[in-house]
Amino acid sequence: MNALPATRREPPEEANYLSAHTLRSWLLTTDHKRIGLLFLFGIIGYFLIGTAAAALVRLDLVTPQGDLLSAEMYNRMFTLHGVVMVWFFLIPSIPSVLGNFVLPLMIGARDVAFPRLNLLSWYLFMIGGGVTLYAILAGGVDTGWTFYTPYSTTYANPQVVTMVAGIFINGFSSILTGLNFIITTHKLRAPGLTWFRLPLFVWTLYATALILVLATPVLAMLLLLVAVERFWGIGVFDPAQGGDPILFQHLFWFYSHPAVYIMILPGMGVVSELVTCFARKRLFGYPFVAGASVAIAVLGFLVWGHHMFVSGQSIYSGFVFSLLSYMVAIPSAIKVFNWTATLYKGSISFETPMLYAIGFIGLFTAGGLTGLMLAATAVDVHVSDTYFVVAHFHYIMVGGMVLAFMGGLHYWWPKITGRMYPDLAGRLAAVVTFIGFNLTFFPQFVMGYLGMPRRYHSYPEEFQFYHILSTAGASILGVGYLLPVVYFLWSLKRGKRAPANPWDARGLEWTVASPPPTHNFHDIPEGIRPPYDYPTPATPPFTSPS
Amino acid sequence: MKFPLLPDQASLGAGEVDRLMLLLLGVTVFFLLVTAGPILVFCFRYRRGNRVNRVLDPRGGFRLELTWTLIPLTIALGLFGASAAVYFRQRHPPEDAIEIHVIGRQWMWKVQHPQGKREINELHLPAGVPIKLLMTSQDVIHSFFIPAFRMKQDVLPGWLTTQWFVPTKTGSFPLFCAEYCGTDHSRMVGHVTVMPRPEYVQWLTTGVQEESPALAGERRFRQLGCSGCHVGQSAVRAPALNGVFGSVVPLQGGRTVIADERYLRDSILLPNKEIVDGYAPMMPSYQGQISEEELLALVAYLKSLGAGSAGNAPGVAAPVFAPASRQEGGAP
Amino acid sequence: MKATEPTLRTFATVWAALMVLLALTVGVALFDLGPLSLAVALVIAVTKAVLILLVFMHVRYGSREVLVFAGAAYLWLAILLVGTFHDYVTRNWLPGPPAQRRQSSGR
Amino acid sequence: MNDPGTRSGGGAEGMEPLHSHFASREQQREATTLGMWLFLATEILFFGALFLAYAYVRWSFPAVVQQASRHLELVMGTINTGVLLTSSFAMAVGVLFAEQGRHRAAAKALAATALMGVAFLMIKGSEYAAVIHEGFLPGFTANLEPVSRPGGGYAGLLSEGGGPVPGQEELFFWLYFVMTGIHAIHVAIGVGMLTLLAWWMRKPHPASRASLNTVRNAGLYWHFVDLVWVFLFPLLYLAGHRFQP
Repeated sequence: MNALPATRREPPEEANYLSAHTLRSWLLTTDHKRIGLLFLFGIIGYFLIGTAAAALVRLDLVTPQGDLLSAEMYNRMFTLHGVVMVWFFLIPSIPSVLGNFVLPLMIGARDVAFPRLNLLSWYLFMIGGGVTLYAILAGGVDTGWTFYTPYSTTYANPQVVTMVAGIFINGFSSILTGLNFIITTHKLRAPGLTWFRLPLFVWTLYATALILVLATPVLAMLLLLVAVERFWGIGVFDPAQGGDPILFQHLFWFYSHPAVYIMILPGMGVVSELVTCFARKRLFGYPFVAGASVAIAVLGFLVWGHHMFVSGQSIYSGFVFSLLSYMVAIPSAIKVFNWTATLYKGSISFETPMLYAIGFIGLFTAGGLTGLMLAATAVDVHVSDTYFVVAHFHYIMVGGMVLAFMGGLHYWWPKITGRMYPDLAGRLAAVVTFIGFNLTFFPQFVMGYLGMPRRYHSYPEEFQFYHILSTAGASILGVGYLLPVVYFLWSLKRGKRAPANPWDARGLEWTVASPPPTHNFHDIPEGIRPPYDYPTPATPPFTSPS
Repeated sequence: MKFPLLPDQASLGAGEVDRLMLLLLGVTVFFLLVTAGPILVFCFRYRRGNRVNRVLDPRGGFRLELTWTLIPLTIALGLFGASAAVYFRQRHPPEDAIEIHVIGRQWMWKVQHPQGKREINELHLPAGVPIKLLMTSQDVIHSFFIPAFRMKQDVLPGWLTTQWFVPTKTGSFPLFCAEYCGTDHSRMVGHVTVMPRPEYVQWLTTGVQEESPALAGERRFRQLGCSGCHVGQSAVRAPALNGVFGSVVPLQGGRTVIADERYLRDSILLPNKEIVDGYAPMMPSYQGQISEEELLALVAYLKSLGAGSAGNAPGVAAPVFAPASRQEGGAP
Repeated sequence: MKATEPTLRTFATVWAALMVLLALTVGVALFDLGPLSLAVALVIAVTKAVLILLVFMHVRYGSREVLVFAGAAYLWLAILLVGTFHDYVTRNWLPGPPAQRRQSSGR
Repeated sequence: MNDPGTRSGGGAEGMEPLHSHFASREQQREATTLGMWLFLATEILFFGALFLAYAYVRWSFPAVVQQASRHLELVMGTINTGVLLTSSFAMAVGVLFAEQGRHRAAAKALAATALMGVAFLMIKGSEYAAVIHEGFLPGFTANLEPVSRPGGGYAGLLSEGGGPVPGQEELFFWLYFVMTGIHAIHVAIGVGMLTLLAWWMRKPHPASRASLNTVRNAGLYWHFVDLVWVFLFPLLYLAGHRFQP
């Protein structure tokens, strides 16, 4: 994404944030839009590494005895897939790429509250990624992305400390992004832009930032304790000393369950934007959807024990966590119902972002409901640590988060690059991704309930049929991911030049040119309209309780 | 290539879990219909350019929100109640269950029956009799998982976990390790063979005769010198162990704990973790001197000491615990 | 919220109070109060912390948002501690059948 | 800090250059203070995980924690707490002077705070030496040779007096070294920051690099470090009663 040569027949662009092309203007930028792009390059790279590891795992699982990889290499691959996807793609992607780019524009600010910390966040992300890559190249880690002790502290190979250091550094990148978003949303809103006139994407980014700031430090300390225990040989997780491996799991899941809400909440925000724009209609029940976002962030901190029903945790804690896990499902249900109601009596068009949004709603609902099955302690005893769980969280992560990220990327692509992508190719990619995804992960539900355990390099023959289906689906899904890369790159050179508001959407980010000028707004916008006030026949003006 | 949808229901609990799963599946299908259905209809009916009445009545928003909050809430509470009941039964082993010792170590399962017979990666069970597994690990966390019984429980190093089931269907069912435990995690598998009861009794007598864990435990009890303090009128004041299993033990600092297998095991390895009220913490730790098998054998021996029987085993002092006045109700 | 800005004198009095509390907590800890000793030590520590938070860290003179942010952090710490400890406290409430939980004959 | 985008005015205001993307100094001050408080929230949870580990050890081995806590240097610990509380007082005074525009006095107060921080670290160092000398460093004997631990049992501590046998005390001393170690690192960072600020503030020209917000944030950070010690001290040093009647 370097130079943007003005082709002969198009008029020369007036100066925008992409005009300066020196290396220094990219590596020392404090412009939130450029930092968003820098993050985009980063996560695309890590996404490719993670997908490559997934492809190797899926290919290896085609045969029951697992001929492609040795057991040791297989373990390293699924650990690599887990670590890279969770910390270097799912958590940073929507907040750091789309959020960094769009949040200041949406609230009428010139930049985030602490631009230099924003750049530091990118550097920490890249350094953390570099250290993790070094750990992978220097032999890799075979503990799984969960690093359960005492395996990770006493039995795993020596690279664990390097990878733990990489994730530790990357954690601070998340904290800085979260801190930046909270202060920006609190302090830099344009005058007249009250909380209940903010677009939904800002609400979900705010809720995500709350989790980023409040959960990541516990992970940082946990990883520090793992490293200390590996060096010192003594630690509070070592059962021989009277330590407790379940204490590790408590601290780990205290971070990791809110982390899955870090991954899904921004996706919900993007879908709220897409559904309202392409149905040309106000969001149904705006205060409830906004409240549900924050409710998910807060309740998300109370439910981590449902990962530990069979881990030796007390039965009575199991009841408490199971009940709270059912409670956290309610706000998600409210959101899905409100999206459905938004579509009622709208005038719906099916550009690419809308296809991704509808795909998201369907798959996220399915993923969320299988979550209800896992929250039921009795069923979880049978399906915990099987492919049922793998299918559940991939439905949420890939079916939910990745589709929403793709939808958001297509929706704001004209604003980011000033170029339109070919919509027909986009729709094809969306449909291919949807089909590939379902073929990959639905058989895993069935296989999981049959008892196929997770992280198995070789498995009994009766599961082979489902594994072959899943690998076939994975190849289609791979095609579905490659298509956008092709036409996005194509659009940079020969895409139609994008107008300021290609989708005729409401929102402050569409009032500036695309690509936007370096300082976003010539003068801070006044007279803020209520969010999503699309003109629909005979609709009285929406009076939001501001 | 047969492709079953449900694993065999080979234990009493399996049917219950499957019924609960079908209930949850029903709820999932219901909610999918209630959301995906209207979405597809709206997308078709209200597609752009389709001339249809789009005048919107903005009233009724709050009532609608309330309905689709309360209905999922009640369904969720119902589901929680249903699964909690089944889970409570899943984790309540009956007292008369046959206790089989299971030890997980990196990449194999070692099983020992109460009569002493040992097995590796194999588990032979009588049909129709409640079985309770007493499990611990020698190195990392494993998980003893039998899909046909719908039962799984992590096996922790330094901790004793239990799971129980009543095998009903005879035959051979796969056994897996479900918690990632290293390179050959996927080779830590085996088979559970359920046999009619007489066949099981006959099977127990075949093969090499091993000493039963309780007897081995008693031998080890004397070898390690435990009897020096805990038996008879010895100079050192230590709680007598007759009938200790299952009783409520008052600890220093006012807490009480039920003397279950875990408490007995912890008292041997980590004696100063739960010190009995009124006794000095002077018991040496046997960490590193006792293997997991011997530990389970000692626990079995201690449980055989007058557990439930009123009389004292010859030569074992009367149970000596804190004054009866410190009575608390039985644990909830 | 005391509106007036803190003066040197306020800081000095708070400092003196902290010193007294320090002496108090060390003094109390010399004697064996059983489970009470932990409670007393924590109460004194919390009072010292609140003093530092309100006066030295200007929470009392700053905007309400600062109070919300600081409070949220401690609330989340409480969630972590309580959420983990209801596992440890109830882990030994064994589900054994009633017969198994009979009382052993006392001395 | 002054980067190209700042518009710095004269006088006390000079101490607070306004960055371009903020509408007013008031907005900038609130934003930086809130930002610092959020950072302190992450620190609270960062130490919080350690306090959870402490709570686990104390819940599981109450007798051991009481026994082992008596082997910590109570006198040094008390002095250290006094030093840190006084440094917190000096820090608050420093921020007060900075807000009143009295640069020289503020620089002296900050320097005093940094000095007390150094004193705290030195006392802490000698305390570590004393504890290690008595052989309580987990995994090592008195003269620092590593001990091969079959399962955490090393001769060292307490077994001669018939007290609880080693194994779990290592956990308490492990916690002691990890908690106070991480706290000491935070104190060291604070001392470094404060000496830098004191150096920058001693000459009161408008474009001085130490803006008022930085001094305020340094104050918040230092008070937080003191806050952590306020909880560490009783939990570690005063766990076991010392006075044998």
